[in-house]
Amino acid sequence: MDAEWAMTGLIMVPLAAAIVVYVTATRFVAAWGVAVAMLQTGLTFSLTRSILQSGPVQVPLGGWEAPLGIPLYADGISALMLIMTTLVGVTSTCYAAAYFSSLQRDPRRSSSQPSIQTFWPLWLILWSALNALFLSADVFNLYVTLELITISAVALIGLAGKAQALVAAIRYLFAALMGSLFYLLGVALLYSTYGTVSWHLLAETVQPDVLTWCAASLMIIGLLLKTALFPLHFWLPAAHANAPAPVSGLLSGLVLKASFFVILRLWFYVFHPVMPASAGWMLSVLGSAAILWGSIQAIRQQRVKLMIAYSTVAQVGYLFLVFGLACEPMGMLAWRGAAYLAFAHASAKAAAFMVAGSLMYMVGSDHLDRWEGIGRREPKLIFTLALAGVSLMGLPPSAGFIAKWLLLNAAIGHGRWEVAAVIVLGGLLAAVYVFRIIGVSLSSAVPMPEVAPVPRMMRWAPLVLAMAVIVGGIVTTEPIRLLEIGAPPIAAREVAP
Amino acid sequence: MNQILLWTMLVVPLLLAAVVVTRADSPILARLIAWAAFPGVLLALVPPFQIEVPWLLLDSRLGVDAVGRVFLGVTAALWLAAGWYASAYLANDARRHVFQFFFLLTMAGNLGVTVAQDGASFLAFFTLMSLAAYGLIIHDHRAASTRAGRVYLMMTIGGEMLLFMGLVMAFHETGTLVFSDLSSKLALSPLRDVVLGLLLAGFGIKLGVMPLHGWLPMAHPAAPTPASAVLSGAMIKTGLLGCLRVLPLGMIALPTWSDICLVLGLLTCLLAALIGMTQRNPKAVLAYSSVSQMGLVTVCLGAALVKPQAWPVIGSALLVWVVHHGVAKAALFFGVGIAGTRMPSATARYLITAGLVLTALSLAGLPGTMGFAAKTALKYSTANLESWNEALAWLLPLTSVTTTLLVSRYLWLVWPGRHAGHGRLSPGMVIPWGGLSMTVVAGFFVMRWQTLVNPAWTTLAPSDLWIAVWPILIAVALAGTVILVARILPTNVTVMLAAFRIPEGDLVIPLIATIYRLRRRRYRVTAVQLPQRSRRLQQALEETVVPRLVQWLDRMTRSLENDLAAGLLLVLLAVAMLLISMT
Amino acid sequence: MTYPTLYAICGVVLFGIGFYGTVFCRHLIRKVMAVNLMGAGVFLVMIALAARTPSGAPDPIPHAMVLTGIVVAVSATALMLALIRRLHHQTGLTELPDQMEH
Amino acid sequence: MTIHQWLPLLVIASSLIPGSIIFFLGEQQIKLRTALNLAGAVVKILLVAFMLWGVSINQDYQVRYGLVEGLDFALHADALSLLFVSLAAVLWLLTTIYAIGYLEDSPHRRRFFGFFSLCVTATTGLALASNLLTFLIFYEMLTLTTYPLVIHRGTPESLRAGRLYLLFALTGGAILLLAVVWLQTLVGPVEFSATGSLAQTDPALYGSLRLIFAMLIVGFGVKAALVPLHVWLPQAMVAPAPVSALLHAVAVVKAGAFGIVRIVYDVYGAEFCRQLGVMIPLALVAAVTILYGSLRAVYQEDLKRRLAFSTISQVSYIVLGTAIAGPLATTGGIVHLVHQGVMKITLFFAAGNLAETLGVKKVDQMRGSGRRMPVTMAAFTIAALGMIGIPPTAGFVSKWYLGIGAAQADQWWVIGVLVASSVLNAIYFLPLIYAAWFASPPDAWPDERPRGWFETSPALLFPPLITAVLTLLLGVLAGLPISALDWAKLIVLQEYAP
Amino acid sequence: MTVALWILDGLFCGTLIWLAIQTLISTDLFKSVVMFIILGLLLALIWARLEAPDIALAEAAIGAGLTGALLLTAVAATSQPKHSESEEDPQ
Repeated sequence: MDAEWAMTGLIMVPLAAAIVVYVTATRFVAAWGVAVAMLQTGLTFSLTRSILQSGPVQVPLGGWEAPLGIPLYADGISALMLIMTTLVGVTSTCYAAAYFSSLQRDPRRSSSQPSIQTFWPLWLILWSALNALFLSADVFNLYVTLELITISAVALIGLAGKAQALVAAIRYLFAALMGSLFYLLGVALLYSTYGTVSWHLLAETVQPDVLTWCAASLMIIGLLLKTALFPLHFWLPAAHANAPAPVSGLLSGLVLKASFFVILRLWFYVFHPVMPASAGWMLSVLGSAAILWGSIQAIRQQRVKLMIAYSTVAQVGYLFLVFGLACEPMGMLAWRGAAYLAFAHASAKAAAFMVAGSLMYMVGSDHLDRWEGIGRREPKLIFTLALAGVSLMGLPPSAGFIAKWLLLNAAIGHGRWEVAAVIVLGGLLAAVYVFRIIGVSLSSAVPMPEVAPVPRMMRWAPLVLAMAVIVGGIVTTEPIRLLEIGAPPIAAREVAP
Repeated sequence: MNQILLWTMLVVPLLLAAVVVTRADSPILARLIAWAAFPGVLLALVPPFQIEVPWLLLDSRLGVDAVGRVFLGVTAALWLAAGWYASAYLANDARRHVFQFFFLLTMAGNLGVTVAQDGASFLAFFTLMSLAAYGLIIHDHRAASTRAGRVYLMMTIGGEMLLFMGLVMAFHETGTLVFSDLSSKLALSPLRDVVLGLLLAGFGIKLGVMPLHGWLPMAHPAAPTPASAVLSGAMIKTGLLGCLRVLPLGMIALPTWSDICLVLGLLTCLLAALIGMTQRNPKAVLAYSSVSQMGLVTVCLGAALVKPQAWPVIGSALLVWVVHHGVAKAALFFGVGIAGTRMPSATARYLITAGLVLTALSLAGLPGTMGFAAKTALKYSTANLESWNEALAWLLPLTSVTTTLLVSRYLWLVWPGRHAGHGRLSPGMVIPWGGLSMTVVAGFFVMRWQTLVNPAWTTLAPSDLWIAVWPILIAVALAGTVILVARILPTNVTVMLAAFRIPEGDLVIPLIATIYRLRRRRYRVTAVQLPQRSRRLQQALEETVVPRLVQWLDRMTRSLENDLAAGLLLVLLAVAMLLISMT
Repeated sequence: MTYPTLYAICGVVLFGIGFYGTVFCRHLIRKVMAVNLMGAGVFLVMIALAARTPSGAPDPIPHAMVLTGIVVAVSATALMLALIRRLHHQTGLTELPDQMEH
Repeated sequence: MTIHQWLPLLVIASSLIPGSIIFFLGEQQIKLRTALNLAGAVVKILLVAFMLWGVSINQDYQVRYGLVEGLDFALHADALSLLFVSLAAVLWLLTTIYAIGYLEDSPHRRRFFGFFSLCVTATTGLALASNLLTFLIFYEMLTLTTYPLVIHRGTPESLRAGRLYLLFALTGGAILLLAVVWLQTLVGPVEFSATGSLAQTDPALYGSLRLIFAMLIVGFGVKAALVPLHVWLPQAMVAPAPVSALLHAVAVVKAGAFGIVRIVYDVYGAEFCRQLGVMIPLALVAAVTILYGSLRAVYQEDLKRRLAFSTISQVSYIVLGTAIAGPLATTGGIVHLVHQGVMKITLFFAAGNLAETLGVKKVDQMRGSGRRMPVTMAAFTIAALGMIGIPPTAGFVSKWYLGIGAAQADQWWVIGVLVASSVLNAIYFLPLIYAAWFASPPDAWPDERPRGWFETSPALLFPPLITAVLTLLLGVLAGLPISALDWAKLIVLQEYAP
Repeated sequence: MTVALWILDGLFCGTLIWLAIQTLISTDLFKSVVMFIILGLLLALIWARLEAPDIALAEAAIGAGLTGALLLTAVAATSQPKHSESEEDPQ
């Protein structure tokens, strides 16, 4: 199949399905979702193969070239992000299908729970928008897709319908919109200066002047807000923790990665030559703070989903370390590490949220003390959580380990001991909260808890995802080679002060 | 053939021990156990040989050499006798198999020691013997036995460690563990004195040389009689064998070591005899006698160390000592058991009394017994030790006096018929005892045909006779005086005197008490206070540090994670980023 | 200075006011309006800068972008208001609770 | 890939696959699970035996797989790894049999045996690792797979112990990770080579290398329970006996000790270590650990705690042997790797038997246990004597080589340490032996269970018996060409080859 | 001409900002919404002034019209107190 078809398909298939599902209000809505998932898998596979074979692909959508048309562009990192989206998306789809059908069958629950009819279109739109974002070749398209993602994500949180979820969703929406508008203001400034929104063209012409710096600052800060980098993470824990079971994983795994991906694109492909290393360093410092703050808060939580959500705050911090480390001679390591960590975190975190969702479904709460001894009843789920935890802690063999190894290698290679220490410390703190859950769940101090039955798919989907994380720590050559394709030029410059 | 005999000797007791564990109780087994040491006797008769056993331990050498042969012969014979004796002595003991188990293990170790030709296997057999003997010592589980066992174990382990250190260093210095090379190379090594110090101390514990003798007077009385016999007769000799194996005897003079040996030897001999005389348990008396006799052996060693050229003479003198003391002491211990039984007839009593007196006096050097040969050999060995001549001239006869007094004390305590006996006198006990008692005399005459033994020692020249006899006479006179005086003195004085007793194990007793007190104290410190301290730390953490931290985090969370703060931070960050970019 | 620049500056000021409102207003509907003000500010900047071309004819691309932007803004506003109404329906709240309720 | 490349993987897979399958079996499929477990263990032993034979005829078994550039997953069977693998394989089989008996009718056996197999997998991988990275991977895997075993009972105290274990192990792992990465940035990927690979380093880096060495030692020292990183070990005693047995004898502590051996000999190289001056401090730490562990053991009332402190002390023998350097001491250290394993596992088996059959957990409850359980206590006695270093047990051989090694290196004080430790060992083991055999038994045992024909169930009885016999044989037959000692000498020969 | 246009531009800008501020600080929520709608209409004028008539149309229809309608209904919906404590006034 052609790469162009694959790219178009990745965006259009879920979109079309969303429309069909919404309009026809079919009863077999889950089947549509699964069908889309299968198609997406094939498309992603084909696109990845094509990129591996023949390098980055650029396609003008609808035949118009930039600046008028909407060009699509796929290189190694977009392919990796697409793989990530597909992996998490497919498993989430299966999980959601089981979750909602089980809800429908259970009369006690269906009244208070979100309707299946709204979930599917929203999720398919989100999926489409994510794919579109990863394939975007201009900064305005990035804005539009970001907004689409935000709106569908917020709507998905709102599905939960409880007051807590609504408050979280509203807060998230305000934050996200504010971030988008900051970004858009930056886009406006950039366009007025350089007359283009294609980031390829911008990369060629960008100059170090005040307006560019203003634009860069506005865009990046806006995106930081959407990515929930400390200290702008205030909206995240509640939003992710209160979302319905299949949604939390998507939010933490994919939605955050979207805005992070935009930052990566802008920073390394556009602003890298004009931004001083110290600006990148500032982001790294914030990242380090995020790691510590998020981990500590995660440890302090009493609700498992909140714990996992705060863990996301910490993991996002890891992603931002790359900006301070991406300079010669170790820059490539850091870049690969961050990209791979995005992938690893998406899978691991989605798996963790799915497990939390399943157990919450069974027990009726995600309060840790209600989970006492649950691991004796549901060993597979806790095992899955542990596997995901392995990656979050950065322990081998897992994708998280490979990523953290690369980051650590870069940090030490630059003599950045404080960063290295934070990376390691973050892993340890992660161990504290992961094992806090596992420890409680394996406790035999209480009689074995009685739980509601849960569909088999809600056990298997997270396990598959968690296994993927482990496999990602073993089969690494291909993904890392993928990241070489269209990798940004990491300029040779000195390490920040 | 010799090899087969050697392996039979080593393995048979171990196999039997393994069978005994299952509590099999058959007459055949009992017979076998009694005969278990027999291959050892046979092996002592074969010509010297040596085999290499590379797979055993650290490249072992086993074999019989001229010196080892004598040790082996005595040891095997004593174990054989003890085996017979034990089968009768313990016939009615319900925990017979326990005794037999340890008996066999100890035997295997003891026989093994005599054929071990390298340090590692020597140490292995030595340890097997020492540890298994613990089971013999505490066999009857009386409080005294248990305490004796504990002291014995402590000192054994201590000795073990000294030997370990010594051998490690010896190996480092010489590069070999084979005794024949080791001793000659050790003579030339710079660390010789340290190594010898460690090894001699280690062997000295087994040998019971003062001040390392503490365990001996406690353990020997505690063990059942057949065990005491081999403990005293055979096992403590392994200490001597060890010394012979490692000391560069006949090669160089080591005057310092010689002085140490002589002083300690003489001290041991005299003091042990004096302390022994205060004992009331005949076995304790015998134990002190052993200590005392080993003092004389040490004197011989000291002589050999100062006069290497005289080593052939001294060496054979030592062997004579080994044979003599082994046989006589075992016989005396057996005698304790026999004298305590109900005598079937007056004839039997007279015969037994005669046997006891004869053996006892042999120890004192009565002419016509092996003791005489030993005494004479000692005199020959210590002749012409320049600086020591004068001292030895009156000290050695003095030791004869004390020895005689000591055996008199023994005879006094066991004199058949003085106490109402209990238990039947069984032939199983009498025959080994009688055999050994007769050997005391017969051995003397056998020695005359032995090329090993200097003919001068076994000639009964009148001058020698006199020299041998007068100390005995003096001692007998003294003993008589003491008895008379005791009769004359008012009763309350006798009682007072009798109350004066040195406990078995003399010096060791206060030492052990101190150790225990210290340990109990230390236990209180570590076991009780440490947890308390850590609990206090934990409490401090939980009650102040953690809550404060949590409070601070709560405050931080409140002030950071809200809409307003986020909005302000957003602006702040944007401005910061811009400023950073522009600088 | 040309007049589009004036409008551009005005747009930035509007953005700032909107930002202020988004952060400091308590009532959710007012917050919604504030966000829209921010958006309006951005659009103003875009259009103003598009009008600043040397040829005189305005650049069409920002117009397209702003059109898209307005559509996006309206859908976002609709979603916001829907959520707010639902929140009010459930709890009677019209403001976000101060304390983070996880 | 040829069979020579497959073999190391197969050795690992022989426990990984049964372990993984067990998770998916039902809790009640006992027969199938047992069969799988035993089959895996037997296959592993066979494979290891085959590999031993291969290595002895100079066959090279290695496999390499690139993860990221400069990050290779590599396995290689050299003499040292085979020594450890053989130990792990043999003891795994015995422990599995023991565990089957021990955990009869207890809940969550599926989880237990699954993680048990994974734990052995990690140990095997660790042994076969041919570079630091691979080692690290299995080291962390070991931490993770032992955690469920430590908290197996799920009681509050076992959870606490698990937390402590993790705290130490993961922190150690983190420091290790830092050190490994740092080392890699300085000198490139670190492969284990027979005589160390850092000797050619630029002298300007010596300071960093020293620091890295210290970090590596801390990282491994946590598992090897070097003082003051030992705190977790006595707490981990709450785990079931087979776990303690495996933890103390093969898996966890040994992994740490093995790591230190690898670092000193195969990464830095003994000669280079001496040049850096890091050996003496290491030896001092080991010596302190030996004495401290023994001292604390004396005061423990709980049998398993006493054994735990004994482990702390004994494992440092290995470290000490490593740190003294010199062929003889190294031999002693390496051979103790095996000997301590065999002896300690015997002790834990025996302690487990006491607890399981008689309910005896405290030292003072052991009175007369020898009469009730003679075989168990005989095994215990032999192993305890071995710990003291009484000839002709295995312990003596190790101690002997450590001693003469110390003499060879002119580190005379080490002999003092060895002797002191032996004395302390005697002080805390001999009273137990005495109580077991010579003291009279109580009227009723705390929690006695009828066990039929044998003194306890055969699955509990034979493993300690076998290891006790091994303890003796390893000592008595130390000179035999297939003994652990001989193998250790071979390793050392390669190490110190010109 | 230029001056008049400048005055007009100034007036537009001033009014815009005044309306924006009024929208946010007005005590009455309903009044705020009205101000916001007026602001939308003014923006439409400004779009026209900036030679963007397409945007002007869109703004008038969507920005001011649709948004205004949505806001008004939302205000109406949320001003009915559900619980006793839910008092409407932000001040």
